[in-house]
Amino acid sequence: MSEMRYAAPKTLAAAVALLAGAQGRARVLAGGTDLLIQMRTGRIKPELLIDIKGIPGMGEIVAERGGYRVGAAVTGMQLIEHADFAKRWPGVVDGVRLIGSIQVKGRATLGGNLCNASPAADSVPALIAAGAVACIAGPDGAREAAVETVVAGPGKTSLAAGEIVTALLLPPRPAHSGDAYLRFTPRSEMDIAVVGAAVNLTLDAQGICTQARVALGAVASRALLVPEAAAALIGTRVDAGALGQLAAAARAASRPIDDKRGSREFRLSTAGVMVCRAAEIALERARRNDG
Amino acid sequence: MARISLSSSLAPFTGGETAIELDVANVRQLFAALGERYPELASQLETELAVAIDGEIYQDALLQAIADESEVFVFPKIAGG
Amino acid sequence: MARHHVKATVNGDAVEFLCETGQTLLEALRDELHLTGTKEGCGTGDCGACSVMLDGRLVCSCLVLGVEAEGRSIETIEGMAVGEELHPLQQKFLEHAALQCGICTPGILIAARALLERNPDPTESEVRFWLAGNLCRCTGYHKIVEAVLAAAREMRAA
Amino acid sequence: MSSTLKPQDLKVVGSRPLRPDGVDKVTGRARYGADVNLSGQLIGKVLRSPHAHARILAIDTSLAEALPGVKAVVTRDDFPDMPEEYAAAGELTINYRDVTRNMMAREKVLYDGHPVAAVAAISESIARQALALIKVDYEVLPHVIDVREAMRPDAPLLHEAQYTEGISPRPDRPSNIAKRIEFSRGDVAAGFARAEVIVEREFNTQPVHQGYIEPQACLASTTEDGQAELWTSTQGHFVFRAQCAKLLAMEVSRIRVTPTEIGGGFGGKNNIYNEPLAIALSRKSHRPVKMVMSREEVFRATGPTSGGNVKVKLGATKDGRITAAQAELNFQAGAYPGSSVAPASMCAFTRYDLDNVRVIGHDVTCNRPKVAAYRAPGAPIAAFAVESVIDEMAAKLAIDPLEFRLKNAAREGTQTYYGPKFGTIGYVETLEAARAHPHYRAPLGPNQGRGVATGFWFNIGGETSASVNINEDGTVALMHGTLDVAGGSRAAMAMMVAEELGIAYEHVRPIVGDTAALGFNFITAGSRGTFAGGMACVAAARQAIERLRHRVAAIREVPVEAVAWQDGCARPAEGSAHQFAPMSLAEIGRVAGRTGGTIAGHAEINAQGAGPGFGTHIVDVEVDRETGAIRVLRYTVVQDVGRAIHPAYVEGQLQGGAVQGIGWALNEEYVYGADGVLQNPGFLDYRIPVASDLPFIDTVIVEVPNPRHPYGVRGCGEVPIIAPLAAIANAVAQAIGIRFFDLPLSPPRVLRAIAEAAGGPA
Repeated sequence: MSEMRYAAPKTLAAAVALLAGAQGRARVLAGGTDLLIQMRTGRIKPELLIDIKGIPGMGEIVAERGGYRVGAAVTGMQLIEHADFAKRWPGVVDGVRLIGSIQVKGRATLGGNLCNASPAADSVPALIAAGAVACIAGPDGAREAAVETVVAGPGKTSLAAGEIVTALLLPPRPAHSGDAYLRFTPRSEMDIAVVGAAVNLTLDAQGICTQARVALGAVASRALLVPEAAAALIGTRVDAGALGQLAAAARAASRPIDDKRGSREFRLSTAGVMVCRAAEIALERARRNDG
Repeated sequence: MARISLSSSLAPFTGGETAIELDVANVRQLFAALGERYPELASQLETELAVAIDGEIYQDALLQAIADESEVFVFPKIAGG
Repeated sequence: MARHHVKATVNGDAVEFLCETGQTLLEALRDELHLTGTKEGCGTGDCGACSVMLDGRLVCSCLVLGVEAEGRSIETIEGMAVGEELHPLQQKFLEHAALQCGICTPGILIAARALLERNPDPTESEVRFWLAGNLCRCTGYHKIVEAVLAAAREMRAA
Repeated sequence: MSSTLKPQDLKVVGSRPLRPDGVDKVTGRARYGADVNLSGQLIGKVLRSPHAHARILAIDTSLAEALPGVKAVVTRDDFPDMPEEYAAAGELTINYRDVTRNMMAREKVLYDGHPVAAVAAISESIARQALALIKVDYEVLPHVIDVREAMRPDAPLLHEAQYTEGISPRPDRPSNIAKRIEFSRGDVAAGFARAEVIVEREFNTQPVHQGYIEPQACLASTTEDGQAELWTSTQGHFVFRAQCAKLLAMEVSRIRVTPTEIGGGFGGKNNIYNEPLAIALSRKSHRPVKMVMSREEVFRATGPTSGGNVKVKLGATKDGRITAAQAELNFQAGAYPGSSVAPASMCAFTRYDLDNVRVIGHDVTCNRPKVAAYRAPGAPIAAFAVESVIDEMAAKLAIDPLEFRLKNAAREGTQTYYGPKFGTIGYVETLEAARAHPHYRAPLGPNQGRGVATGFWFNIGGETSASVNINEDGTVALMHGTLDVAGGSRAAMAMMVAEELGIAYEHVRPIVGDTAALGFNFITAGSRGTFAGGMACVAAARQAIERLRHRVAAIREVPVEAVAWQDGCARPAEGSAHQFAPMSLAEIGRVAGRTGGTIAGHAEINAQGAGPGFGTHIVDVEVDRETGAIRVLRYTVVQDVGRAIHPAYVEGQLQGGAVQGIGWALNEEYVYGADGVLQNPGFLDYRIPVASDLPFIDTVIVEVPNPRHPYGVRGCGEVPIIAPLAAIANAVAQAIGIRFFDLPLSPPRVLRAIAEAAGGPA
């Protein structure tokens, strides 16, 4: 068994070069809250850990293009404590708040929560609903990709060999917009989402929903963007009728499995409940948010 | 003679007998007498059984005196977590 | 195995230790630096017994690599009392019978101190949610929550 | 010893001083199992079965032994086989034939996680590599996990030579049913014939783990002349010494066990696991060997409590008198016989005064870890079933559930169906205190419900030793051998000794002695710690007082009858003709050495006269009808503890026990795959309650003193875990009108039931 090496490159280029050079036997280390557990249980045996936290910008939250650039190594607690970000994207912060304990959020990063590619990752549905874009650097240069396209399946991303997610871009926010993320877990804290639902919507002056994005977690092999669910809200006052359509669309889009955390039928019915409750919170936030 | 009642859980080892009178002066003599009378019970006596003498429970108390006319109940020993 | 030479600050003291890449900060603290006050309950970040402060952040030391501690500042339970003086949380935990077996106590004290540093006047619910990452099997949390609230009151008065 | 003192006479007992182990625990100084280290120590690790049931064809350790840094490897071949031999060791009687096989598999592995080999190496990573190099050839066999399936005649057999005990004539086919026990009283058939209302239900509970936060950890060091020292986290260091000596064929005197601070046990640290392996590895390597379990190992290989299948039938008259009660309890024992079905059967209905009772229990082996004790072993499972049926019966009869229990409550003189008549007990007092509590009348909102349930546990005494040494400055060194498993019994014992000697609590320093320092002590279990430990400490203190009186009589040249002991001083006895200057403990201590030697008192007893404990719980819950989530809104524990030596620590026992019961009721369960492999061996998916799941847990301490204890102690650690399962199920039934018969009450189960009740699929 060859021993595991550790590298903490100071530049993105160096990190990409190390990753590309390792032919899949390296892992990117950000917060490590998933990686260390997978190494401990022997599920993965990397030969090289590439710690990206020392790369300039990776740990920063900056206003950009009217929205935000959140470095891939920004921790959950950093984001939660960023008052203005929390004001703009309360739903994304809802998701981040639910990532493990305070201790775990002190380490866990947004990039890590995305690239670990768990179908139940709490920040991912909220980022998808927010329309966030992942900035990706690789041997062939930089590119951007919608967050919903980054995760391919359980533990699998669409990243090419040597590619690293460097940041997440949150778009500008129109007035009267609000987002929310809710999940169901058996305990009040410390569990993996059995179902997660994120709703991001914008109202016009009359309180009619003009734009909406809805995403679901833990009901398929990866977090889903559900346009049919969004369509149920657009053009409505997000009233009881619309919520009924929303729940139905969410259930129709869900393809859950039976596992130790919940049955298929339970996930189907709870998906509809959570998405409606999230929509009601998002609606309330949109009404209060005058840009 | 002490009046001895055996827990119904011991009936399979005593041919169903659960109430007898014995002339015994302490728990050790009681167990000896029971062991002779019910060979199938012998292996359990000292390690698995407790006795209540006139309402007081005794476990691992072989020398505990049993008075004449005492009411004695023999039943499984108790422990806990 | 080649081991990393790590320099860090623990409870204000400059320390050095050697560790393999796969070794956690928890193992480094306990096995290399012999600071056994920080406990391992699960090794997967689910119980909080290994809670420490890393550059002012509350973390599970079982989810940090020893090599990541290079140049960082770490605070453990061993640094909580100042000389003769127990931290008000430590004192209230004693007075309120907030510990039984005590294996979770160091982690809970570190976590509770981190809470009170950012929120000197937490509600019962805020205390319960902040401490949700610290499992205790003995107390049912009742006296722990009482002790944290009592310590907060005393620290505000001081 | 009998209870003579009244509360008003007491100066120390009943107060709330700080625990002697407290400062060490809040500063990180306290040394637990994994905190003990010796120079030159090796790290020991265990190779465990990946199969639920398999025959071991061959074990090849040669590659592991050849790995640089590996100093010793042990397998079944390093331990003598053991014949059938029963001994009392902790919760239940154990059979050394099984104990040695559970420690290290011999012919077969019987559960996922069963040890098959162990290595000692110079580092943890080398030890792990060594495990990967051990080759084990298995013949995988069909397995059985569920207790009902295991009882079927066609179920896979764990033990080919196991014939059901307790059936005469002896059965002619082997079975997974290791034992059948039956308790009966009166005529059940006649009782049911007289019944006007009958309720009959079947219940199932899942195995749950004790969930102590400190994984098992030990350190062994042996010498070339055959001595062994062992440091371990245990509930009974003397019992561990006895078992190690047996399994390793060593003389007891050659093993010295020093108990470390214990990071929780709850019954799960009554049994040896790695200890004999560590000693064997140390003997082979001539180095100290430290073995610390991972959390995954704790879940896969250490004792949960049984899962149970319980059938209950209850008959009553319309005016609320129970005429007959019948139950069948089928308990998982895990890989080897010896579940808690016997005590569970004995306390299933024991809270009630019944003429006609029949309880049948089955002890069933299946391919899970051998069960261990867990706080009132078995009683919560039986009480979940019985107290649910009691509640349903009360509802059918339109009688208040506490009133119904009061109508049928066991009282002093009640003849139990398992054994003795009850002496002084406080069940009725707890029911009345619960009925009078404001919680019982507080208003409830929509989807909210209130449930009550009650619990009984026997409590025990057992072998206990203590020494009280009067120091030269008059302070006291108290050494006892019944471990403080964290409930605070060190404080309680020091308080009782201070009370006896008439000195301040702070002047008594209690420590737990190792196995070389005191006579034998039974494990701390059965709520015996403060009861039996206290009896020994009080007896030792009283012996010291006698010796103090004789010494003062000699010093003051008066007859011993002239010397009385009062408020920490030897004084002239009331009305005595012999007057003399009183001597304080400090003065006596100062001259003791020069007047015949230091003064001490000792007691080595087998404590008898344990007092049964009863509790009544009230809980309010709210059910989310859309998700099936249950929230505990309010909880009150009422319990008769005899007397609370240290009320704050008693409250801690009541609160902690109740919350363990809440976890059992709501979320805790083992999830096995079709392959018989445990799928949730960690705190992420084995969900014990977290702080944000719970409200404050109110406690009401009822004190009906145990006349057989000098301070009236009954013991209190186990009763509080018994009632919560049924109390919560009863509260849910009131909230949504649906009764649950299976635990845990996890959201998917609750939501499905709500949907079915509404006549549709979830």
